[in-house]
Amino acid sequence: MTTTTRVELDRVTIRFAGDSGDGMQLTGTQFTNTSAIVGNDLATFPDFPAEIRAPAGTLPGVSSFQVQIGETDIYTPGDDPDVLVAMNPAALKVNLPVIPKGSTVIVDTASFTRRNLEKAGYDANPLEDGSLEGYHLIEVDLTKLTLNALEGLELDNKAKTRCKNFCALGMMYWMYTRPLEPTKEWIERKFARKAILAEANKLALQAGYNYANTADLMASSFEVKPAQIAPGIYRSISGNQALALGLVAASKQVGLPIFLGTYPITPASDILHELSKYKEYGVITFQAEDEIAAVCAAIGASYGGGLGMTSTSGPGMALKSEAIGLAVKTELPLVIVNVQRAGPSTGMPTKTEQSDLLQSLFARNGESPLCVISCSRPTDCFDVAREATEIAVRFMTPVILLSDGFIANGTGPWKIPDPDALPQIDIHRPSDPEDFKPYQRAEDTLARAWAIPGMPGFEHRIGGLEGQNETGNVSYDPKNHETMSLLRAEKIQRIAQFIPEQEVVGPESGDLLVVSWGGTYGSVYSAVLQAQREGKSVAHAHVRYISPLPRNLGELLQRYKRILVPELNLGQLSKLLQYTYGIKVETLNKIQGQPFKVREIKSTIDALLA
Amino acid sequence: MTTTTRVELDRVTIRFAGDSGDGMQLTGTQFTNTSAIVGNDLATFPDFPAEIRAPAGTLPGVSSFQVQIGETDIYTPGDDPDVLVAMNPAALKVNLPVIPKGSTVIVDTASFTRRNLEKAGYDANPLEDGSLEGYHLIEVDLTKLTLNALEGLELDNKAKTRCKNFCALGMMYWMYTRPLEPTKEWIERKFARKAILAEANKLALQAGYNYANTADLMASSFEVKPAQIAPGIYRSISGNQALALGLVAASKQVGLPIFLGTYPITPASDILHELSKYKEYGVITFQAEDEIAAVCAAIGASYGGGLGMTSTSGPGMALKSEAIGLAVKTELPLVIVNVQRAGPSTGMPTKTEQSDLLQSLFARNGESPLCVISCSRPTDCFDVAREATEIAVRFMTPVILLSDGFIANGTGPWKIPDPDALPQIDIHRPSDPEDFKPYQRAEDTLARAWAIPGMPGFEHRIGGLEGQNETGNVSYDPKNHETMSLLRAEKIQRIAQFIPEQEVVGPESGDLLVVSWGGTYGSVYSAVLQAQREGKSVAHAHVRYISPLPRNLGELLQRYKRILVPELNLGQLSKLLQYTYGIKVETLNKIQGQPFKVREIKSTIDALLA
Amino acid sequence: MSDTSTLTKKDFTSNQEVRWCPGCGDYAILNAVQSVLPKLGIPKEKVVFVSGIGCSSRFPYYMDTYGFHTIHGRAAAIATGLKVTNPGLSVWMITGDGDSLSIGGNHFIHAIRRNIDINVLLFNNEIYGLTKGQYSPTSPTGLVTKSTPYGSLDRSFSASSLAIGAEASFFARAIDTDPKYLQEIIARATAHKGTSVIEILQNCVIFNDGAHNWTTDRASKDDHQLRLEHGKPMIFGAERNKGIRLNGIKPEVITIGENGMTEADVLVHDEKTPEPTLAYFLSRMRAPEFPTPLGVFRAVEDSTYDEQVHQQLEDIRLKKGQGDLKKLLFAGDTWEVKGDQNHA
Amino acid sequence: MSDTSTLTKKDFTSNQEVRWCPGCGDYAILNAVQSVLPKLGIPKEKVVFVSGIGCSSRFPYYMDTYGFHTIHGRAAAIATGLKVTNPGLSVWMITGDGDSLSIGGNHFIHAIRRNIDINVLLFNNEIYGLTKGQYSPTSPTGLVTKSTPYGSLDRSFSASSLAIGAEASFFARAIDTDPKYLQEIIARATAHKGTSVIEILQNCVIFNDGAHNWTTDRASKDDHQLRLEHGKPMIFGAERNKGIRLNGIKPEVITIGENGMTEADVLVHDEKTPEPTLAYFLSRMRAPEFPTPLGVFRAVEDSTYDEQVHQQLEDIRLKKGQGDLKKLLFAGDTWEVKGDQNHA
Ligand SMILES: Cc1ncc(C[n+]2csc(CCOP(=O)(O)OP(=O)(O)O)c2C)c(N)n1
Ligand SMILES: Cc1ncc(C[n+]2csc(CCOP(=O)(O)OP(=O)(O)O)c2C)c(N)n1
Ligand code: SF4
Ligand code: SF4
Ligand SMILES: [Mg+2]
Ligand SMILES: [Mg+2]
Repeated sequence: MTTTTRVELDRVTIRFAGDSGDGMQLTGTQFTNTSAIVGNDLATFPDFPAEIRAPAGTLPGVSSFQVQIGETDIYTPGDDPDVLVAMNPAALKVNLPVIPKGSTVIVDTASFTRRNLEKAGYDANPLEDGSLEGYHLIEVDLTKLTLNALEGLELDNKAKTRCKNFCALGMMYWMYTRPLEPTKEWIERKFARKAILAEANKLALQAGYNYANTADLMASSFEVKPAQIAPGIYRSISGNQALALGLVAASKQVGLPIFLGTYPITPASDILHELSKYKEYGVITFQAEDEIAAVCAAIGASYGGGLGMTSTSGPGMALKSEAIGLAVKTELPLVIVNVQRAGPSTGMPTKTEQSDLLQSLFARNGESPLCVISCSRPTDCFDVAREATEIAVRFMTPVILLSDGFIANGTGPWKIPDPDALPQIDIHRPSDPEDFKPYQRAEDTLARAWAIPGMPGFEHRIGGLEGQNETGNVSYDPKNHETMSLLRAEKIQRIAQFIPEQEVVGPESGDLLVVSWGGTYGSVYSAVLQAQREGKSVAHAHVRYISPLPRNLGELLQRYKRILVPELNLGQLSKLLQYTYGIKVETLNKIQGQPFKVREIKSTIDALLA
Repeated sequence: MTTTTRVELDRVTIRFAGDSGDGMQLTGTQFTNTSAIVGNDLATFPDFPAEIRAPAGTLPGVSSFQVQIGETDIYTPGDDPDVLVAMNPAALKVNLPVIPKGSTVIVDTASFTRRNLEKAGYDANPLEDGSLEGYHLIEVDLTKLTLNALEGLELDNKAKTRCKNFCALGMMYWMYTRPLEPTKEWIERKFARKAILAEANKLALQAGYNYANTADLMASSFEVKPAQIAPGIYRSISGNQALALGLVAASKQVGLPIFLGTYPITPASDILHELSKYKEYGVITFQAEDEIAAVCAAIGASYGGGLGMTSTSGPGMALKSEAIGLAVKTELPLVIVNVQRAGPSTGMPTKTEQSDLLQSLFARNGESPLCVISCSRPTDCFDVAREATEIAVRFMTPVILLSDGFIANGTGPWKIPDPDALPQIDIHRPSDPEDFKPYQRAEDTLARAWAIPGMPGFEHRIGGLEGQNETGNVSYDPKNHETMSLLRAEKIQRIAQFIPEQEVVGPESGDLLVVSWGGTYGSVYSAVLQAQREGKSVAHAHVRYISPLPRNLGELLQRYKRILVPELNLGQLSKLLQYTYGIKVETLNKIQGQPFKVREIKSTIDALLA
Repeated sequence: MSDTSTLTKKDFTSNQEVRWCPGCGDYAILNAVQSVLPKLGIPKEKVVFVSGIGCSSRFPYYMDTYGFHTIHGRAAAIATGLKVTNPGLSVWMITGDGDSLSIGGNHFIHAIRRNIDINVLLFNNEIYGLTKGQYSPTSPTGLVTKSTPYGSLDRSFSASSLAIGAEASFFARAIDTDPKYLQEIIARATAHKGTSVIEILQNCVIFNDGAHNWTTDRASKDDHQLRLEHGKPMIFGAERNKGIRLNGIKPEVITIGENGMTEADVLVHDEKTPEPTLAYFLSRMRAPEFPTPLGVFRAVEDSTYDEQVHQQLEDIRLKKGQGDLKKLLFAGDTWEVKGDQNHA
Repeated sequence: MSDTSTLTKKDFTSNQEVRWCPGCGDYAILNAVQSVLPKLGIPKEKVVFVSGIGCSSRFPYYMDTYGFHTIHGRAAAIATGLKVTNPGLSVWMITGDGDSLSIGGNHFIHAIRRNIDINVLLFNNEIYGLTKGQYSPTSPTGLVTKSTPYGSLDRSFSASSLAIGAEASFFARAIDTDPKYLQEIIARATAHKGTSVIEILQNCVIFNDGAHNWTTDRASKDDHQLRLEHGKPMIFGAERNKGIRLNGIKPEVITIGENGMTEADVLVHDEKTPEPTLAYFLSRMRAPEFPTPLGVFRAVEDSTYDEQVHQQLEDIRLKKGQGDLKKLLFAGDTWEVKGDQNHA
């Protein structure tokens, strides 16, 4: 063991990159979990290629996983990696442009063969031609290191080579002073039935660790101190997982079984995959023939007294719009999850975007108001899913829940709530069959009572044609149509009485209010905190409720000289704020399939306040 | 012939109402056509029941046709009828509430049987119980009159009774001093193969005329002088007919055949019905299995080099949204006609509304800008259809054309244009297969060249995934996605250079600007004219181009102290203006499935200027 | 649960005025359904009519049961979610030829594929009634309609071939003009577990009057209708001397007593044969060469999707126990952050 | 029109890198198509590949022809508009089992119904590949997939029964592992006027590896494949001594030379028989009782929609003359307003 210095850092960003087949998502996840266990706060950004596997070694086949760990609150996966681990030339080529000079770049030299360089479109070997000048380049023959470590094992070379990601992980563990045990335990569980593979991966992990510890080429190891985190039991969770769990929790709160009608689509499919495992919780998942059938089946389920839900992404959302209109008109509870991705049309399915906000509000014929709420980060999905369900049931309305690809696949450490502390949600059922009217409304919420087939004496008919107030019977009466249209709109507005007021972080009034929604939460919040630390008069309002907007928002916006709305679209919340409150806002739009970097927002704040 | 006075009127509004089986639409149309021939200006409002025939004599079975004729420019079918012709008790019951006291009410006494009164829900006979006090009631036994007139004919009584609508029409012709010949000629053409029916209807018509001429009960006849109309050849045309003809004319201008992919839906079906007649013009109509297939087939047609078009109403529009996104991304020309009806969901299919404006703008996933333009009245549809086609082809973009049920079924006198004077529209085709790039753009329009299968050397692939600038090859490059998103948006904005500037009628600046769009044109224009005559400082801007808005509109809106936006929805153009120009507007919303009355707008103008 | 023994037709008649055109075949079908329902022993509150859009789809408004008039083509999907969520219900789907075979074609075949336990009444008038007379996927080629003024060009679907192509576990055909027979068939469909499709030949007096006359005309109906009976030979004709014979894999009409043909030569109907080929064979018999087969083509018991879903939930609950939310939330790799201080 | 005599496989190969998983069956199919196209005498610029969404649907990018990668399930509808507008093109539709039988099921059966003259290559891997492994409508019941961790509950579609239920004028089946045979079948489909459906049994190495092994395994393939030939008896087996016999309306495997069975007992394939019942019968033959039928099930000439559309335009033009816009605009009741003064 050589003597190395140990440097303390308050945060660090690491990106693992390699071929789709190199196991980078898994490597990143292990690093993340271990960091969580040692008490760091963190946020992750898995970024993988389009759905089909590209040929090994090519640029489109590159898969990466970025994680920021830190001592203080971490809200984003980090703007600029401090370390890039590049398992092959393609990974280097794709990622180098975003790695700032001065960062550490670790490469597997064995993969820099002529063939691989060609596949990556390199004319010359970047390790030799000066391309990496200014970086702290660490060249390791990971392949050889791994093969050597596994020498005694009865595995072919191909299988052995596959362990090299653990070798790389071992190096990183040493560099950032993390224990190997959690990963070793995980390997044992994972390969419980294939002892030899368990052994191989553990050996590779240790080999990487030992190598880094011994080798001269690493001058120092770093320590990232544990974060100040609220006490409790934690787990690392992705947005889609948290969303699925939130729906199950809501189902328990309401006391009704989930019926998820859905059709696979990236990046929403994992919600289906998760929920289809929970059969012992009474969850029914129905993979329909298409998105229309999916939402219709969910509507049928709600009509039948279940918790009808559907999950999709943009193109599927477009297909569901006619049927969602039916749910609006018939006033049935329905939870519609849209995990947004880059559009238009098929767009870039694996890339993130926030461009379905206006689609959510307006993609139906006629005036058909509904509730729209959004998630801000992976762990938040649990609560938003529960809230969406509660609003749907309480107000007898479809609720669109907007997540996005960044949130869905990203992970964060989640303080697990006590399920017994979740309040029961009451359902408003009609009580008296005499004089029962399906569209009679509760005074406060304006919700109609939920009578379901099977309840004797409450037989009634509903449908998509305009209905007479209270009775719901088909009516073409002009005034009635206006009455009903206004009632439907007013009911959604009443939700504003139920949801909390908008909060701001920062001064109650001032020079600038930055208003964000959805998955940009972390970047915007971090940027605002930075600006505040510099003494700027800037506050942050993260809007969770899109329709209706919080009841105090209009008044609140008046208190700042300027409003900045950063969005991963061409300006959608900005439009909503402008027409709702008759104000002008500054926009910051990015539409690259990638999350905001903190500095992109920070520099806009600086410019506005200059 | 008794001596009757002849009173001159500058305008009069007549409503024919009866059972669906009574032929009221036909009667009204005849009255309209004859009035047009004698040179009156006019506008009509057919209003018929839901799609299925209700049982004869019931309230939901009532069908009506309102027409306003006049000496000066007529822009609406009239607020309040001067005359109601009610063929049965149900027709009286449904219509009387909107007939002002003092108006004339003509009823067929023979139909006021106990059974019919019951069906109409009358407890007592309204002809006897004082319900009609204050009206000028004219009771005629139309049935007997008709039967008597047809006594000699070899027809059964049922067939004879069916002629009573012509008897009523004859009376109205006498009352308003119209010639019988045009209708007689029409009857002869219509019943060319059934001479006895032609004879019967002509006899009934004459009988009504003679009866009115002779009978004491009509004190006076009226004359509505011919209007001051531009010289030319005219015909009466409905909005859907004009739209269909406009598309055919555009097809000639572009030199490409029409492919209409569509699925029947009220009130758009007539566009299909019309176009399917025009086979000798090379028009292909394709009744698809649903709206998705309809628009997709149209996209396929455009891809194949034809003029792909599709027509529908709200619910169908919702279904098409995913595919429209594909046309946006691939930048193919496509004309999408949405004849709006009352929503949400199935809503009130036969009733009018303007509630799909925001759906048109935003009902797609991702940022997917396209062009939206609107028709203002039946005859206008011809030009709007041509313009939509021209923009689609010139800018390689989908264009949504918004009509509505009021425009579609309403009619107006149309000055037939000289088809040879319509300019040719050039298509931008690629010329050089060497170095051909499917997404290379014209400098002015930013449109890509339209290469179609069959052109040797231009083989290329397009699709819904994000494409690399110029080549169109699939690309997940972040910056490229932003470039392409902005290019697609900018291309639509460029259309603003191509369309005319927004015009106003009235003062160039002043106290109030009333901004309207679509089918409310006539009511708003009439109201503004009235206010102007009273010396008020008010102007009218009717916005035909919704996306992009006219290039001078922002500046123009600044010139008035207040802006009023009346709409048949809950405020959609108002939102668009508010977020686009950062202004506040006053709204006037009506959502009853019925057009605005002139006085509803006028009184709002008065209130705002009080 | 309400008492079913006292139910009468009136109990199934809502207070809404029936609004079809006078003479429309839909009246007879409504009447048949209202008449047979009280006899089926199903509590009224358990009965749900789900429809799409079309003249026929207004049906639920006239039934004093639960009812859902949905959107065009989607009734099958909505009924699927309903039945799976609430399997104790008796779910009826009312649809037209446009609703279920044009826009709703996919949901129709997928409901059949999954064998959801619903009863589908497909009103086939070979036209779009509600939108006033455009041709439908079952309209005969060449039909002149509002949208085909020069005659339609499409080949038409056979509802039966299509349903059997999707392997319908139950398919039957009935006609609006024989409501008693229709009641019988409805009772059969109700008894069947799985998707029961009844194609009802229905007359649209206004836009396609007489479309089914060849089959339904009183005068010739005995010669033009083949009433299928399980286990019985396929005999028809006013004199009951005609039969269907299998010639290789093709049907052939024979006259018993002519050319040496006897009843033994006549094919015996078997609605329960596991493979649907016989039903498909029947679906290909059409006028004018063949009589129109009526009655139950196929009635084969198979597992239903709704039942399987609940069976699977049950099985897993038995194995794993009723789900405990706490266990679910706390699953996977967890760690504890203690007190207010950090741990290392 | 470009010269077709000099075309080679290279002319049909685009410069885009092929991006399926190594070992995917799609490669062999791409190869077969690129190999057979130059032999078909179609000018390259007339060839269009239209696809939906799925792994298979990336196909057009790899062909140096016109190509349109559309949206999920809609290729058939887009191809319909394309072919009808531009009937001189050779239109190919590339689709997966999810794309054409799940979300696109309706367009698929309606294209078949209309008999649009397109060639459909249906890559049936019995799984959703692109979205990473959910079950599809052709997945066998019980399959454990991402979305069915406890096994799927749906009954599956037979692509062939469904297509024949919709009365496909051409249906064939081929496999990815025998590209020469696939080329033959593709040539047959190209020659057929009307919708030609080729179901290609394709292996997804990643999510459903070996789904077609029973049929494709080298060792047993002679016993497990029945290669259909028009006019020839349905004989198969390594020793070519097994055959399919018609037992009533059911298939039966016999061994020639056993139990007195001779070749004469074996059913003779007739792909041209007008009614689709025989093709349906074939579609019901499945492992393990029966060999998997491969080759052309049905190839019956019938009018195509695209041809009929243009025929109708032609007929009416012949009767009425080429349309004159002036006549159209000035049709109906017109009146003249003269000069600047009013008329009475
Ligand atoms: C999405 C949508 N598209 C189209 C329509 C218009 N539409 C209503 S019913 C119908 C067809 C009716 O035909 P069918 O299903 O045969 O029923 P029928 O009226 O003949 O009983 C159509 C096209 C609609 N309501 N919704
Ligand atoms: C509207 C819509 N819904 C869902 C998806 C996601 N999606 C893409 S391909 C696919 C299924 C692919 O399966 P298959 O058609 O069998 O093709 P394969 O990948 O197996 O070749 C799905 C569900 C989508 N792109 N668009
Ligand atoms: S249009 Fe036809 S199907 Fe509809 S109600 Fe009238 S007769 Fe019946
Ligand atoms: S996922 Fe399956 S079907 Fe898709 S490319 Fe890979 S092996 Fe082929
Ligand atoms: Mg019908
Ligand atoms: Mg597949």
